[in-house]
Amino acid sequence: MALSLAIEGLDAGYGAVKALRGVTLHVEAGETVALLGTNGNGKSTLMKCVMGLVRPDRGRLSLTIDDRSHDLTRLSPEAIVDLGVALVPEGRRLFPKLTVTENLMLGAFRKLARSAIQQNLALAFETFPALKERRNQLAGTMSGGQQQMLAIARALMSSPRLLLIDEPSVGLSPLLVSQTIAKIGELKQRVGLTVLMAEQNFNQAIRIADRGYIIVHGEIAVAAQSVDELKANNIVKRLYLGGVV
Amino acid sequence: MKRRTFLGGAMAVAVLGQGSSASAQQPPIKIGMSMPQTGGLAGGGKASLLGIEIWRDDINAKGGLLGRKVELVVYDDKSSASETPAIYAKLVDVDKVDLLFAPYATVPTAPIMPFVKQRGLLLMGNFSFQVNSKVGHDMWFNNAPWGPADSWAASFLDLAQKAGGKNMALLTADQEFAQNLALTARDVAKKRNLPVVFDQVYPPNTVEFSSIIRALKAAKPDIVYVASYPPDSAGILRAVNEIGIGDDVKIFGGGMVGLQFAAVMSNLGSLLNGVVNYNTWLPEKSMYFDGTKEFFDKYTKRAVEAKVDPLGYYLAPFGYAMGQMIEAAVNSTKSLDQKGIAKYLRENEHKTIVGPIAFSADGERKETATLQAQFRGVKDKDIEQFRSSGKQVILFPEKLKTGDLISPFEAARK
Amino acid sequence: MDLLLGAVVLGVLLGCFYAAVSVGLSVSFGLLDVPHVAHPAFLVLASYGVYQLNESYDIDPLLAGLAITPLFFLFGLLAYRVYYETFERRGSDAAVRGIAFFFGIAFIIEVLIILQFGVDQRSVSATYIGKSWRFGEFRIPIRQLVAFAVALALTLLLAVYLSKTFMGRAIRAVAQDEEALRLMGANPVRIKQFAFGIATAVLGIAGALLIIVAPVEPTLDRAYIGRTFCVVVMAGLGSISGTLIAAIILGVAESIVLTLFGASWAPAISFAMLLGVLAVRPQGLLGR
Amino acid sequence: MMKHRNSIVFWAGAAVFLIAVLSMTQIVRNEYPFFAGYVILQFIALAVAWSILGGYAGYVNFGTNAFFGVGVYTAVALFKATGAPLVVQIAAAAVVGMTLGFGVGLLTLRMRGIFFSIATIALAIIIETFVMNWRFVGGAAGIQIQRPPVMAPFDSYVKMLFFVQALLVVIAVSIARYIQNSRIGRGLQALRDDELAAECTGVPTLKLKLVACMISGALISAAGAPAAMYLQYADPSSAFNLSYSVSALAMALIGGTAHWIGPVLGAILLGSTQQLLAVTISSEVNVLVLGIMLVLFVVGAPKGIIGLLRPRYRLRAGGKP
Amino acid sequence: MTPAAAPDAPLLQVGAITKTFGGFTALDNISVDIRKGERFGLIGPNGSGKTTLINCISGALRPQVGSVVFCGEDITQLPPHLRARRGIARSFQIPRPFKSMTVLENLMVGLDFAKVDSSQPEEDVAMSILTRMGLASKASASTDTLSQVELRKMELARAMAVRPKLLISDEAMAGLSSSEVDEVLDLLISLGEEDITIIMIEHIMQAVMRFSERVMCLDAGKIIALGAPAEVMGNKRVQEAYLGT
Repeated sequence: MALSLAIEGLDAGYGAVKALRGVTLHVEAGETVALLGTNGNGKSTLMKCVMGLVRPDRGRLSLTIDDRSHDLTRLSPEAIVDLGVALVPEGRRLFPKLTVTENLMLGAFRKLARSAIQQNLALAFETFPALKERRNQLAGTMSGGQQQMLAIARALMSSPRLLLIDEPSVGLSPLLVSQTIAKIGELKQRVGLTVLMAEQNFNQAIRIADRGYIIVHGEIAVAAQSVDELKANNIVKRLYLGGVV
Repeated sequence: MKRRTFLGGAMAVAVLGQGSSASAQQPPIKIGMSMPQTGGLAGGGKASLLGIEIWRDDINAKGGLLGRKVELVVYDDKSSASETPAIYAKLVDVDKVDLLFAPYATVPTAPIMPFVKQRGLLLMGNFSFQVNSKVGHDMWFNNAPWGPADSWAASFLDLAQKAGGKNMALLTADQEFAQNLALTARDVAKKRNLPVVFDQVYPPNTVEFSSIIRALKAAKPDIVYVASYPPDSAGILRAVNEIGIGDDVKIFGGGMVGLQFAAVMSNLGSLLNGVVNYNTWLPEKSMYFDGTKEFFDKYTKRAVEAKVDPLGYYLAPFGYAMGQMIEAAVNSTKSLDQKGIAKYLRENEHKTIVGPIAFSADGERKETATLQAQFRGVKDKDIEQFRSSGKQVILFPEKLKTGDLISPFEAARK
Repeated sequence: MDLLLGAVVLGVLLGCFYAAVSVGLSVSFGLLDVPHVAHPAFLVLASYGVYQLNESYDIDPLLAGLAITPLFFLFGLLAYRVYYETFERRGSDAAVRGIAFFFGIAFIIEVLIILQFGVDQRSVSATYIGKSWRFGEFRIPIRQLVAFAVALALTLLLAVYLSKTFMGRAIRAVAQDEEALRLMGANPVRIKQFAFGIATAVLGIAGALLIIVAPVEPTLDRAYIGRTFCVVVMAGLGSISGTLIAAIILGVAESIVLTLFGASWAPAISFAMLLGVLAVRPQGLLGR
Repeated sequence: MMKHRNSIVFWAGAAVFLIAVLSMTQIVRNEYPFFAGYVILQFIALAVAWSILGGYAGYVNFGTNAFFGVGVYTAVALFKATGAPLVVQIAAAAVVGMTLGFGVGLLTLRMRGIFFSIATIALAIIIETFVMNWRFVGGAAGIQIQRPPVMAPFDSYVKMLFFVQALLVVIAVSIARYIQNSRIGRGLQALRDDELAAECTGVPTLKLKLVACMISGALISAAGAPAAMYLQYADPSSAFNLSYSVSALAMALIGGTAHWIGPVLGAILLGSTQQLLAVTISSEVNVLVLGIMLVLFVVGAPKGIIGLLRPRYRLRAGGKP
Repeated sequence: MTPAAAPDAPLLQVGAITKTFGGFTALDNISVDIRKGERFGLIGPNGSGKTTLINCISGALRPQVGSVVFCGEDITQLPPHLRARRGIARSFQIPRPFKSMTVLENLMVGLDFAKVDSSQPEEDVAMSILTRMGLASKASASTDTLSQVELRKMELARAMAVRPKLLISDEAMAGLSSSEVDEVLDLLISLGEEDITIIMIEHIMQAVMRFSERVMCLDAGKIIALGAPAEVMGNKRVQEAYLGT
């Protein structure tokens, strides 16, 4: 099954704020692509553009599935979810007063997703056993790591083929960050997902990424073809650590 | 939308009447009033107004007053005291009406009493209660049959004591009229050494009376005097029926507003049986006077169209009577001089469709003609049954009496 | 003691009835943040609808209530759409102007009722109205038992709906995080519109209970603005179980004060309770 | 300079208005305009007073009827107990209203948005219940009041009340205008826009809200006080009528709340429409008109009449352009 | 009692602050002294507690444990406006202008309430601040017509209107282009030269490096490094926090 995401010359923002300037980027089927950069550089906006939550001012955003191309700039988020795209948002955005199970069930809100609900639930609980133990707990009362697991599991409930993950490491301890990233890698192998992951944690992200982009001030500063190329690039350190080291 | 055409129609009739009249050169005699047409008092206000309008049409058919057509100028006071001062100022100073009628009920009337007194204007009262007691206006005449302030409670307690009542429970609404009744009831009870074993005031908008009735029942009274407003009257009777009131109770009722209105009566149906309550007019033999039957023939026809109370016993004939008294006074004094009219009204007894009316110095009836009647043999869901006699047997006053009290209350309910 | 027990029992019955008339508001105001001061006006309108069906076709009031729910559902969809397009979407001041808007709607409904039905109070007839159940000396009105049972069923049904169905969960979720819900492929506006429809549809039954418990008149809604908002706020916004608990507390408190201390203080007591809750625990008893 | 000139224009206008009102009471013999005018002036005072808290600070007070009723009953109680003259009644009502505003503010101003509104509804009902149970002022049965003789230069009490209410309007408007042009107004506007940002910019938000609540309450109670003498009758359900709350809110919103002239225009428009309807259509359509006007204005003119007149009305009329 | 006027006493002393939300510890025993006139950089990954810390300093939040001492006075229990009057001003991560006012009026709020005695008319003072900030031409513009960078500057200008001793800038450069970042940075540096102490929260490391005399790095509510910029950036734990392990 061929699926690819192509973004070309994307400009987007909120009113007076320009968050993305001429972003060009592509993700091929089965790849894990990292979108690197510190906070406030436009990573989240790009994710929201793909989901249809933010309408770009200019540029192309197309998803090709089995040779059929879909112009995402014209589709509603509902339709985009139906195409098999899911986003794990920054800050997890769980429904804190709903239980774990209820959060998961909401992940399968679309009619198309409901048929596979039992399988997906089983998959989620198998991948994240902690969630199964806590299935009747309110999401808001869980620890950060568990919440991040739940956010990923919830996104899986819609049977996505392209999974967008926005900053999975936020607010987690290094150990948990490492575990979360590993889980994403594991899932990808297991379900055959295509993954676009925005992350500021460089070293963790490149553990599972095939290749990556670095975004600075809303522009793609580096488009690296491999992880090694990323590691070698000086801009990373300049960007992250202000040029020291 | 019907309602609007009715009101528009009422004004149009007034204008047309003027134009087609033979005495077109003579300006009409204008009678001004406010009437509650929205808000809590609107039901009564509309029925009362229809009675007055029937009188207007009758008098105009007879050629008017002093050869001039009669025209009504009516404004809506929204059942509120704060609206009437401006309305009556407009009626007097702008519309230059010749005569004033008061709006239905006490609250909208109270604020205009000082105004008419100060201006020296005649005001025909319309079912308000003791509004003149503090003002002392000598050109005020209330059409209601209340009579002296304490006669109301006195007549009920007379009946109760005759039936063997030894102590009293009072249940009253926290609103102006009911509180005035409660006040006199407490006084009368004190004078007669009747202990008051239960005395509760409930707030407007009380939804559920079961709790209150349970508490009342627990006090084991044998006279239950209730002064309530329409929405509550129904609630109280329902609760009494459901919770029960105990076999001790000799007599129940007295001052329940609402049990005079067709909608409430037909809805409560058999729940009404046994209740002794005040009333003003009833289709009993003793209540028919000259013109009474003709009035109700006309009223019944027009009430449907006007969406007002289909029976109209409570207020409408007194609205008509108010007109009749004015008619008599103007025709005898041959003028619109208000002092003259007032003098005539004070000094004479007036024949009306609700019987002879004579006033005492305070402008209230010399003698009370407030009926105390007991509901008997009422069936459910039937408005028409109330048109026949015997459903509400008049126990008081003596002159109009058509039967005797059945006591105790539980026995009368069967 | 007997008297107190009776007051508590009747208070619980009354409380469940309060829950039924408030539970729709608990969704529309509690979950959706719509300052729906016209809620009681819709309630009274429903009562008149029930009255009309009962009067003309002799349909049982509860069935009549059920019969008008689809109509009220559509009515709710429409009302929310108008509110959304004119206020929520434009953002600023939505709450203040929304209140004024709904007051306007309430007045319009009042007048339409007066034009159609007149100002007299109306009530319905049914076999269970006017009878009572006896336990020795103790008697409970059957209409109250009916209202109690239906109110309880209605509230529980709504609670189950909100926790066990896709739509219900989405309705609770939309109150917590609209954008996250979009990510699930749900359109929050449509969810909210649907929820408002449900909240209004529930009024069909609640309106039937209102007119079963006591007669209605066109301006009765004003008496219920305070009561319903009191229950919903005390409950904690949007909590259905909280609504039931708060309504029962209100009912019992009113009933006890009515029985033991004198009725004229009852309204002050219930609103003092509301103020107390607002001052001490602004998020209500259970909170969303 | 601008500010200074504006002030001169304003005070000149106020003086002309009061002189016009006074000469009207001396010249016009027909009393009706004074009755109707009194009611309209009362609504102007209420709407302006309401908007000090509801408009400038954005805290929607539903308890206008509570403050109004408290004004009425302060006057009634004082008059019954001591026969105090009108001026004393009004001053006392203002003091009681201010005290109530302080209490209400302390209790409720920490609540946000609609919770504040609901709390004020609750307070109104509680206070009304107290008055209903207060036998000294007649309780639920209401009380009739005998006016004292009228004072020169007036020949009728209603004319005097009309002038007094006009004076109250001038006082309310000048206070509203002063607040609007002072740093208090700027602070209120800032906290309406963003309470935290205002706090961090040095605005003592709670104190300002309290001040606004007290001034608003004092003015509403003062505007209500003469109603006792106007009606010569008081009963709780009329004095605490919810329609005062709805009208004050509706008039302010219809006029626009960004500038003191808004509530004035709204009250004149709605108040005179109501007076006109009361003596023309005179039926339930009356209520319908209020409903429809409310709906039309909040939907069609979000910034009220002044928003229609000047698309971007600025609060600081005196500020540099 | 420490004399407030001691010349080398720190301007701000944060003493062992702990702030928790529910079960989540946002700040864990944070202590730091900031010298008068210092340019202080505050960094850390997303969710590390930076904004919570400055909320505790500016008064928007109160810590459960610990104290905040400003100019020798314990201000831990003071509401924000009293802290503003004592000379603590801030900007917000997401700009919070007073929307119904013009730019000039926004500044007047600060001037009105900050209790600074000045012989000059307020409007002139406000205009001079705007001129400094390069916003003079926008004085009578409504805030919703401002561009992102103008909004950021307006927030700083409004903070300046309080005549602060301590200015806290919360990500004033997020979402700006490179040239705009430089513009704002120059502004902040020039303000620092006027004896105003500045705490700057920033993700853009070059900016932090250029600006700061000292840098503090937070991670998961704890201080992981504090010192000269180069030193902090070279710290292994900081690098791990940013780049991952």
